Amino acid sequence: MSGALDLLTGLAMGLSLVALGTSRLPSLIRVAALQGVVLGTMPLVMEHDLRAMVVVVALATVVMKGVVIPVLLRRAMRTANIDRDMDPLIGFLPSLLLGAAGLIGAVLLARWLPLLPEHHESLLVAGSISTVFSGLLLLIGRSKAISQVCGYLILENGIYMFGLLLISSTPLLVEGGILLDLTVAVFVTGIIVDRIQRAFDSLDTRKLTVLRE
Amino acid sequence: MKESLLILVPLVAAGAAALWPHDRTRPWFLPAAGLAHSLLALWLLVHPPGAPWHPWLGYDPLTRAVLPAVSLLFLVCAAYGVSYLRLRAERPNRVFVAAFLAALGLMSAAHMARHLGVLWIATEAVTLSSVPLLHFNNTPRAFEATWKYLLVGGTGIALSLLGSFCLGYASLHGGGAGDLTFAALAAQGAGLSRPWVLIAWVLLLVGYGTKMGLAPMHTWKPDAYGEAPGIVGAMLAGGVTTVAFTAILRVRAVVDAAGAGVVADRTLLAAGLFSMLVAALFLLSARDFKRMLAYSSVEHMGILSFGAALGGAGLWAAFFHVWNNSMTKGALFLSAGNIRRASGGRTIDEVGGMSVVTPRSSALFMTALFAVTACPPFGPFFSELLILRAAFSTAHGWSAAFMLVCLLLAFLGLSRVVFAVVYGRPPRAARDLGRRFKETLPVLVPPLVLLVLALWLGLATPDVLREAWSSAVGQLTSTP
Amino acid sequence: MSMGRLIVVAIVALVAAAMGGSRRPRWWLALNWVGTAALLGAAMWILGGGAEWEWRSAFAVGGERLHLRLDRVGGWFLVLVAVIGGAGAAYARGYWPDRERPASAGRGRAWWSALVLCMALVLLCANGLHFLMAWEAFALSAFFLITLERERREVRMAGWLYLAASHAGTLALFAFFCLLAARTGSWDLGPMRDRPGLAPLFWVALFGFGVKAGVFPLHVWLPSAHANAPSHVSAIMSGVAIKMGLYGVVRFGGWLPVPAGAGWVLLAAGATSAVLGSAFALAQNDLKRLLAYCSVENMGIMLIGVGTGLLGAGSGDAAWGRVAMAGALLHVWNHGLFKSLLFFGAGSVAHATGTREMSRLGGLWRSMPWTAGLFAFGSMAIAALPPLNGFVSEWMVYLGLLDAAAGHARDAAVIVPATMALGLAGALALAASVKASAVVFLGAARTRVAAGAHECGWWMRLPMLGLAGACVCIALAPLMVWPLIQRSLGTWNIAWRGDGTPVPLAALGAAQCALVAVVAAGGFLLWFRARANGLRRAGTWDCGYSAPTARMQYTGGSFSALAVGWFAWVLRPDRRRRWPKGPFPRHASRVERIPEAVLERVIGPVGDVVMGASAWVRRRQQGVLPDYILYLVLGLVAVGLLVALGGVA
Amino acid sequence: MNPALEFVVRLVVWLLLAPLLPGIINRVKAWVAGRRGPPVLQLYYDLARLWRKGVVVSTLASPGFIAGPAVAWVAILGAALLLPLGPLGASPSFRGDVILLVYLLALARFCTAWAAMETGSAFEGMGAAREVSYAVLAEAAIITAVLTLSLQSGSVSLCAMLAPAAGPGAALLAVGLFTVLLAENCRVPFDDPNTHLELTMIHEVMVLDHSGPPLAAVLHGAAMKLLLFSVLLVQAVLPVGKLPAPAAAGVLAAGVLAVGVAIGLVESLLARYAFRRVPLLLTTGFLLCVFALLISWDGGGA
Repeated sequence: MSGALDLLTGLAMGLSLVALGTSRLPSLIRVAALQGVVLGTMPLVMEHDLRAMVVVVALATVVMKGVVIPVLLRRAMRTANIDRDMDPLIGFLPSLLLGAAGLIGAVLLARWLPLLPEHHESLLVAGSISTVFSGLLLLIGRSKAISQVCGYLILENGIYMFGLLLISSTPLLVEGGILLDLTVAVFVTGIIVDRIQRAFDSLDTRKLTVLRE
Repeated sequence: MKESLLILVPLVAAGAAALWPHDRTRPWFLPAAGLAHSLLALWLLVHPPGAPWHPWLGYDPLTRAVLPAVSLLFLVCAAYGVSYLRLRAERPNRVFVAAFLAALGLMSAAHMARHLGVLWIATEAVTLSSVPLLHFNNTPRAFEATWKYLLVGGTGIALSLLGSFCLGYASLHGGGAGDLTFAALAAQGAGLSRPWVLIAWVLLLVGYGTKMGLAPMHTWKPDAYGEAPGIVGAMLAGGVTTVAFTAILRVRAVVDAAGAGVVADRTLLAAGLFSMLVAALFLLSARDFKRMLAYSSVEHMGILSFGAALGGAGLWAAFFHVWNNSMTKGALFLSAGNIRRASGGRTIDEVGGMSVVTPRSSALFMTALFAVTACPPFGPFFSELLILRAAFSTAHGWSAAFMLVCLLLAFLGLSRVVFAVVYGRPPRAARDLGRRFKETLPVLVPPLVLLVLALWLGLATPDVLREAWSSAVGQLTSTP
Repeated sequence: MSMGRLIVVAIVALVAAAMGGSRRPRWWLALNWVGTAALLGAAMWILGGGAEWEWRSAFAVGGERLHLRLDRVGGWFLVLVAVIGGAGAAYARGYWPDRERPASAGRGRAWWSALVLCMALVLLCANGLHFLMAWEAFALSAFFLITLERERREVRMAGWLYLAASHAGTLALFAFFCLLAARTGSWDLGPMRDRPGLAPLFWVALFGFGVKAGVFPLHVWLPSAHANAPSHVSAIMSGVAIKMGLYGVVRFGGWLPVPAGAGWVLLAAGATSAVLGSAFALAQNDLKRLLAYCSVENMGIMLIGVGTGLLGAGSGDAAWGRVAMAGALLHVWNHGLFKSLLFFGAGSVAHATGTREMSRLGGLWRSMPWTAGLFAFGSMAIAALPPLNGFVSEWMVYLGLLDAAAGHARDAAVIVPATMALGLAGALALAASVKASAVVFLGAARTRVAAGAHECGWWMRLPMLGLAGACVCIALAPLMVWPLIQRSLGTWNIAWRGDGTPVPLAALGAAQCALVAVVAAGGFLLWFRARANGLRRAGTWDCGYSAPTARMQYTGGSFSALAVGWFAWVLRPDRRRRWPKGPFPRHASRVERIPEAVLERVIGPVGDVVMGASAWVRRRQQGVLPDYILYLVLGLVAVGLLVALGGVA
Repeated sequence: MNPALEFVVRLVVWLLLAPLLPGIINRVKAWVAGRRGPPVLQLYYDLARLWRKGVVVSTLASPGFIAGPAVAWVAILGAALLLPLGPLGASPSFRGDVILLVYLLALARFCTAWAAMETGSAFEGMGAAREVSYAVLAEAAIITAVLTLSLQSGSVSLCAMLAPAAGPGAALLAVGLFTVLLAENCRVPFDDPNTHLELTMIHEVMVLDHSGPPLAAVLHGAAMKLLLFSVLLVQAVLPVGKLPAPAAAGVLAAGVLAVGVAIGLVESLLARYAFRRVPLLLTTGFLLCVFALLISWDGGGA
């Protein structure tokens, strides 16, 4: 039970590292999608009594994060005719190393943080922290809009993982609302990316600096 | 039950507007819903409901202390919006009107939220509903602004979600049920796990602080305010920031109940002072008169957090300042919008001498400048003075002195830009454009109304408001 | 008519004048006069021994009940507000009429009444909140008056500088009143000498009021604002508005306990203002700028008097303090009268010639005899020459200082240097006033504009005559105003209540009258003798040079070059010379500019540093989104550290 | 004595005796130079002649050109009357009269400079500029001297200030005041009363355009001013006021004579200073007064 959850968490952490290391946008999108799917399955593994609502939420997560958003992003990428984040603000190797360091730090931090007894053994907190960190790193370090959206996705995934700690206590209505909001946010972002691509003919955020001081 | 209408009326109106077939008449949904909302909000201000309507949502004293300000601002902006949208007939307004109304409903919901999760959902929804408002102009600049608004704001709000979870975990760890209603959290009080409470506070402050526009998380503000239409800027500066501010206040009350109020106040104070400083520095060399307003907003958010950090009288004055900020910012944005359209320029290199081209809007802009820089007899003068007094009487003298220096720098920057815009010799292009722009009553009365409101708030603050602010202060500080 | 009614009449009339004055000049003048007359009546009633007036409203304004109070300290200043407010209104009718200034004349009338009203309210308000409101409204109306001619760039710059400085002062007053309210628990103002904890607040007030008063080095706004404003505005700014700053110092120096060093600091500031103000005045070549710096000098004299008064009050209510303080108070009136007169005169010159540049004027006495005579009168008064009124007040300040020195007072170590500074300033002021009046009005016209000047109309002349008349009254019958000063002083410091006249004003008045009589007799004697002997006109003796031109006269710059050289360490004149070269030189020139020392050498560099910081933060925000996220994360880290540090403790 | 009568006598004495002093100085200078020199009463003759002569006025000048000398003359006379004469005291004496005296001299200066500026002549403008500029330093010295006297006498009216015996700083004060006297009365080394066209001049150049009765007023006023300073100097250092009347009169006369001789000797033995060194000399005089002030402060007791 807990073993399966840890396995999935470990997988998600590994995927964030992969995301940090990859330069190709399609694979970045794929990694983010895969991570979304992994997370979507987590509640199914965790919950002892599978309520219908949990299943619905999990399925919705998998569909949105695993299918809809990647498709949207890939479309934008194709029209922009790019598939590589050529010159990131933080290089791939340094970001990979930073990500690894973040991972170690996350594990240490999770040890240090006061946790409930049932979470002491779980990787969930460490995974959440390291994923959030990776997401922020992508947001800070990459220059293509699509990479940043992926970073945002991964950041959200990390937060979602932390939310799983509370899944038993949070009303599902709230949970569902949060999920809906996040999804719509990513969706809207995807639309804006699409519009930007049309308006600027580029998804390089370094060109998106008309508005400046 | 009535309070639920505050959310439902705008949302229903939004739906109706989305379905309404005629672009020409659709904008009238705005003032209609705004009027209903304002009347309701004011009625509830005078006759506060007894018990909260729902454990998650309710018109509690804190809502009562600030929501009517947002509602009034919306009403005025909506009235302005009718004539604005008529001028912008070339743009389809279906999405705009619907989103604007939805934003009002969601802002009401966020104000009324008594549950951390609901609060987050409503705030995020406000953010999302304002996206179509931001890129209404459909220019590349507008998309860029929207993009930054989404990503910076999104990251911030994601952090506040993490913070919300942490607060929930603090409850769990402290032996609670993980109930995220503020009442339950505050009731748990010292039973909350202190490290988690502190972590939650950091994340929530930064998260909602991003939404509020505290430095250094303010970076999206000038872009968004600079590119959005005037009414949207006014609503963002006077409404959405208020949502984030009340969110921080609610969280602070929980943190206070958990026994970490001193730490929270210290961070709030530091964030406030830092925001004032950063805003003042930006204002000093501002050239774009709409982006300038964003920095002025950052400055006032700093003042709000400073006031809130002082507690008691300072918090009371901060509520006062919320109202004043809404009114004066609204007046600034609307009059700046007139000038922007009449001049066709953004910066003081392109715009000048508008007192010749648009004398009335320029006078309003100038008056709003004096109002927003705390010149008597406008409201901000009184609220800032009360904040200063509170600071001096709670041994925060040096912070108050720092605030005064920032106020001076901000005044220098603001007045320099406004004088450059209003006085001097208008460029030829502006004169031609200006001749086409008519200063009709519908574009002049709304900012004037806001200024009169700011004046009235200052000179004769209604007792019901005073009482509302006092009870809000009581709600936030009386937790055991 | 009761006091309250007078004040209501004044307020109503001035409000009506401000609201409706822009359209109807005649009604405005009448209303303005009704208002100022009512104010004058109220002030004179109270100075004449009437009971002090106090009124609290039943309604609240800004959360506080109105608390108006007219005592004899406020009344003293109110007289000046009323007199100059009335005289300037008449002057404006001739100087800034609708037909010449269609764009701004109406605005100017409205703001004029607003300014007078707000200054009166500053003097009346006895509640910190309302005091601040009146104060800021007063500052703003002055700003709008200064920028009446806002299509000119230098006017806008001057207006902005004024507003910026004024705002800095106002913010200091925010701090002052908030501190006061925080420590006393109420916004109410009144005597609170028995609370020694309030003493340090004096420094904050001194800064705030000092900016308005134009005390060196806080005077940075003053020269350009006074020079670029319309002259009737310069007159009320220089004659009355800066006195409001002094009022603040006097008022709160009387109501609050003062810290130990207050008298010393005031004396030092006063001496600095007096000496450097007059040095700067002497160095100016712009007539109105010269007058503006003279205001700095005179403010210094008043501060010396007030500082001595504070010292006297602090050393057992010594009589010398009383004398010096009385001199300072009288100088408030005197300076208000003759400085307004001088600015009116300068306005007539500017109106007639279109320039304030002294090196372009000259010989104006022929075309403008009234203005020339009145200006000369004002110059002599401002140089504190007997038998005019400036001397009476300055003499009283001297008397207080000398008394203190002769009595070996405890604070003699500061009083003696201040006396020397006063003497130095007096001599410099004399040089400056000779320069102002002589270069402009005497000799030959240097340019065509000066030659084509015309005398001002009666609307401008009568106010000047009235002010000169008031000066003469005070000069020849100083004993007449003495009881009024006594009452004012008695209110300021209860220990000085009563009629003791330690000042031989009767003798001085008699001496002044005798001097006038003898001067008149001597003048006529000489005149008749010269006429009897035969009076012949001929060209000025040219020392053998046969073709002198008007350009060869001694200019203002050369007149002051010697003394400016001695003060070069602070004046730092910026001289650009082009020497004549070759056997047939084409060009040679010499341009001298006296920089605004404090503005350019102190505030400028500080401003550069702040603007550097501003540029730095702006460079951090160049539209790069990843940077923005980084700032967010940095904010997170900073707040986290703050909490971590505070949370552990 | 009847005060009115006394006043008249005093007036007559000042008016009549003033022109004598320049004559004495000229005699001394002639004696040192081994010349015969002009008669002692030369100035009286000059004045009488000028009083009868016609007046030439510059075409540029206003009525102030005539009024200037008149006011200046009256001001100096008024200042002279304020000065006590030994035990006789002053006829109008009141506290603070010393300041009136100083400012009456300033009034005279204003009027002289004003009248000089009337003509529009560059030379006279230069003279006026120098006059008012040097007066700045001289005035500082005079005020310091006044402070010294009032510190050491504990009084602020001339009669009481000049009456007591000189304090410990008397010598310094005397030299300082003597310097001021030379500067204020345009004597060598500040100025040369014998020339009229030298560019370095201060006072004399200002009166170039005056003629007839106004010039007489100027000359008589200058003589009175010289006498005034001499009397002031003598009384400041010698306790004339404490002596019985006849002795006081003698001491005063002797003192004034001595001052006159000293001026004559200085004029004979010193050359006029280079223009640039004038401020230095005046500052020295000022500093001497300051030292005198410090000494009397220390010795005066609280």
